[in-house]
Amino acid sequence: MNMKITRLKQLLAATGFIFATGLVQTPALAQQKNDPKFNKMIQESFRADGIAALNRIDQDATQKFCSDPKFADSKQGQAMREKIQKMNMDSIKQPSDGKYIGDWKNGERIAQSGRGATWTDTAETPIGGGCYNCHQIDYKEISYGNIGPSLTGYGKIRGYSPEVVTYTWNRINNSKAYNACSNMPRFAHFKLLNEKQMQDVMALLLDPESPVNK
Amino acid sequence: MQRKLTLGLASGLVAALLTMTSSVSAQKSATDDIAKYREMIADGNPSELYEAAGEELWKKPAGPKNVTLEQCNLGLGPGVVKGAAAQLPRYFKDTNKVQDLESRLMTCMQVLQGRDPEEMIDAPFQKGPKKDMEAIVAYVVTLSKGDKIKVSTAHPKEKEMYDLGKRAFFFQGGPMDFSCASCHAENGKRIRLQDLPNITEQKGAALGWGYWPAYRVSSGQFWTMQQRLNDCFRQQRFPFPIYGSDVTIALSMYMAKTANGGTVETPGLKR
Amino acid sequence: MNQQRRSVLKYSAVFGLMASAGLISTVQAQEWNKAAFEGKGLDDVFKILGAGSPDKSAAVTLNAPDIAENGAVVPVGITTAKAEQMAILVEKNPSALAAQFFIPAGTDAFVTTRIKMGQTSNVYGLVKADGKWLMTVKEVKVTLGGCGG
Amino acid sequence: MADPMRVRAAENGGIVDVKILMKHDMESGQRKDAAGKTIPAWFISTINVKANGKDVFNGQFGPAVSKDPFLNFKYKGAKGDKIAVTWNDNKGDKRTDEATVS
Repeated sequence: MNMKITRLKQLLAATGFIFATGLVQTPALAQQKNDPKFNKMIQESFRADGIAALNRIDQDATQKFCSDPKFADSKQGQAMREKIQKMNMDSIKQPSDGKYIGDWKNGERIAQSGRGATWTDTAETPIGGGCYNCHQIDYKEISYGNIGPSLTGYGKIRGYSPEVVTYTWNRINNSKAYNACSNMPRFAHFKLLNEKQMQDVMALLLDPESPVNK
Repeated sequence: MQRKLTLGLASGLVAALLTMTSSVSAQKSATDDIAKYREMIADGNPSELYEAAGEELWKKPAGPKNVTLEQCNLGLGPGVVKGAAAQLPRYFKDTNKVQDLESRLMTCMQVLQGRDPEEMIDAPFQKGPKKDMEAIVAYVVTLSKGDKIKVSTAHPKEKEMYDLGKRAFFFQGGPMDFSCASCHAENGKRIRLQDLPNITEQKGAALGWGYWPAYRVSSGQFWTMQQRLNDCFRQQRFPFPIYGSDVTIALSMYMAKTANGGTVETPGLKR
Repeated sequence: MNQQRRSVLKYSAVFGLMASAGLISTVQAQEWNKAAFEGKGLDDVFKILGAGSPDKSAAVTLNAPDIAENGAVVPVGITTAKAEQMAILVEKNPSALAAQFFIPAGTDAFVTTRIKMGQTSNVYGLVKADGKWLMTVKEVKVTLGGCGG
Repeated sequence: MADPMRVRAAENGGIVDVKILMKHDMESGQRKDAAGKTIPAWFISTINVKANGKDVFNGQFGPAVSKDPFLNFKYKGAKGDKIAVTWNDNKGDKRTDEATVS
């Protein structure tokens, strides 16, 4: 088992994936100090507009921690990192109807849309998943970003086991449960997507009939 | 179970890496084609239309005092426009502030012409007084085209602004947890097909800072740096950054200083 | 079919006949061709322009990108050896005809402009030379860009 | 009043390369305003270019030509030719600008 894990680490390093930031050794570091001047600047530089209220710049613990990437990625930051991941993990709810897989066609529409939640939107504007902004998904869509990993062939490659399904559900709900400072938004935590929409995005990745798995 | 799950995912990852190679070539040709597209539209930048209008506005008496902007001091002395934008933001003694191009122009409009800066701050982009500001900016930045970006942090206020900007660059907030760094702190990243410059490094900062203000083909509008930053914050799902506010100047200072040595290519032509 | 549409067709037929007979003068070149610009499909516009069903020709080059980063600005040009008229059509736009050009003697058979495309579509370059209409076609992909917001 | 154009014309080997940028919104007629009402089409419909008083180019645009239209063509001419570009839009607005071939 141990040997396997060592090999896995080598493989991940070789393919350029920096997986566990805790492996990187850094000199002694402390979290950046509260700076009244900075706080004042942030407070005075913004105004509320439409649905974009001023409380959007009030940081929660995760945001505060991740705004100091040097510390967040350091050995010294590890304990805090784990605490934040646990906090986010604990906030995840499994689907109320026990259903994980919805309609992949609708999931594709959600994945395509990067709209919603800006001051030019209203509370009624449907919020998109914005998935293609960062991920390759259906290989037929050539306009995709690469901030996140490719998800082409997601289910076909990983299989459709309950473990994969639960992991995927959790990751869409709250990516910070696995990586405290993941670039991926916390879709359930901030109610960006509702349960049904997340089931539909799940289907895009994990329905064997989805073009992602063809 | 936790361990089994990790291993399952890991083998999935390996398989994903193997299948990725085939799609990489398709992606490469798509980005090559986009480069060709950009080349095709490079000739004939509609920014020129704004620049011409801006030059007229610069030389036209306006405001309650009915005076032109020709004596405006953009940092190189009253009336010197050529090369001035390449050295902004900078500290100005008369206002005792670090100012970017637009906040400095507001000072000139207030002092020379007697115009109320609040009217400019409150106006929507592309309309009313902002429309004039945008044309004037197009004129001023064109006169630094080809110059080297040369921003100083020698004055303590400049250094302070730079530090504040750097911190603001990594400041996460909003319902999507985004900061500037979410998209602009790594090399080789894209949103959809758009390359994202890594602004934490000189090369990337020069690619970003050096090409804005720009004519934006998607909106058919000339965008100043203030509008560019405003739209970044909009897409970050932040509240509305006040025009000319310190956070916008601090971020500009961080970008410009990081970009030092790069070339001013403004006005650019952007997607 | 209502009265108005019928008269448009009648007018178009006459206009087309005149066009094919080479009777278009500068005066007509400066009279905006409403019927052609309001024609919906490709065939409609071909008919109104008097082009019938033009032959595909390698002599006509359409300079357009394979992928447009933004549908709001798609650079499109036509180059050929000889032309009296040229036109740019986009199959999937609400109205196919984007622009039409009249080339007097002494002016090169070359033009470049920029057009809007609502979606990925075939783009047609149409050329009338020595009274005969020729065409070329190329697909231009329009991609979704930015954060989509 | 309509904003001025940018006209560039340069001669090389007896051929004059003319590049024109026009300032115009080219409203497509397909867009809706905030209230959901269709914004009516408003676009340059005809463009005429003369060199020393003689037609060298005529064009017609539909609303599918991009905002701030760009046009490039070439004619047989010489340095010093006087170029006059005139556009008309579908609301009756018009604009003429001139340039000298360099």
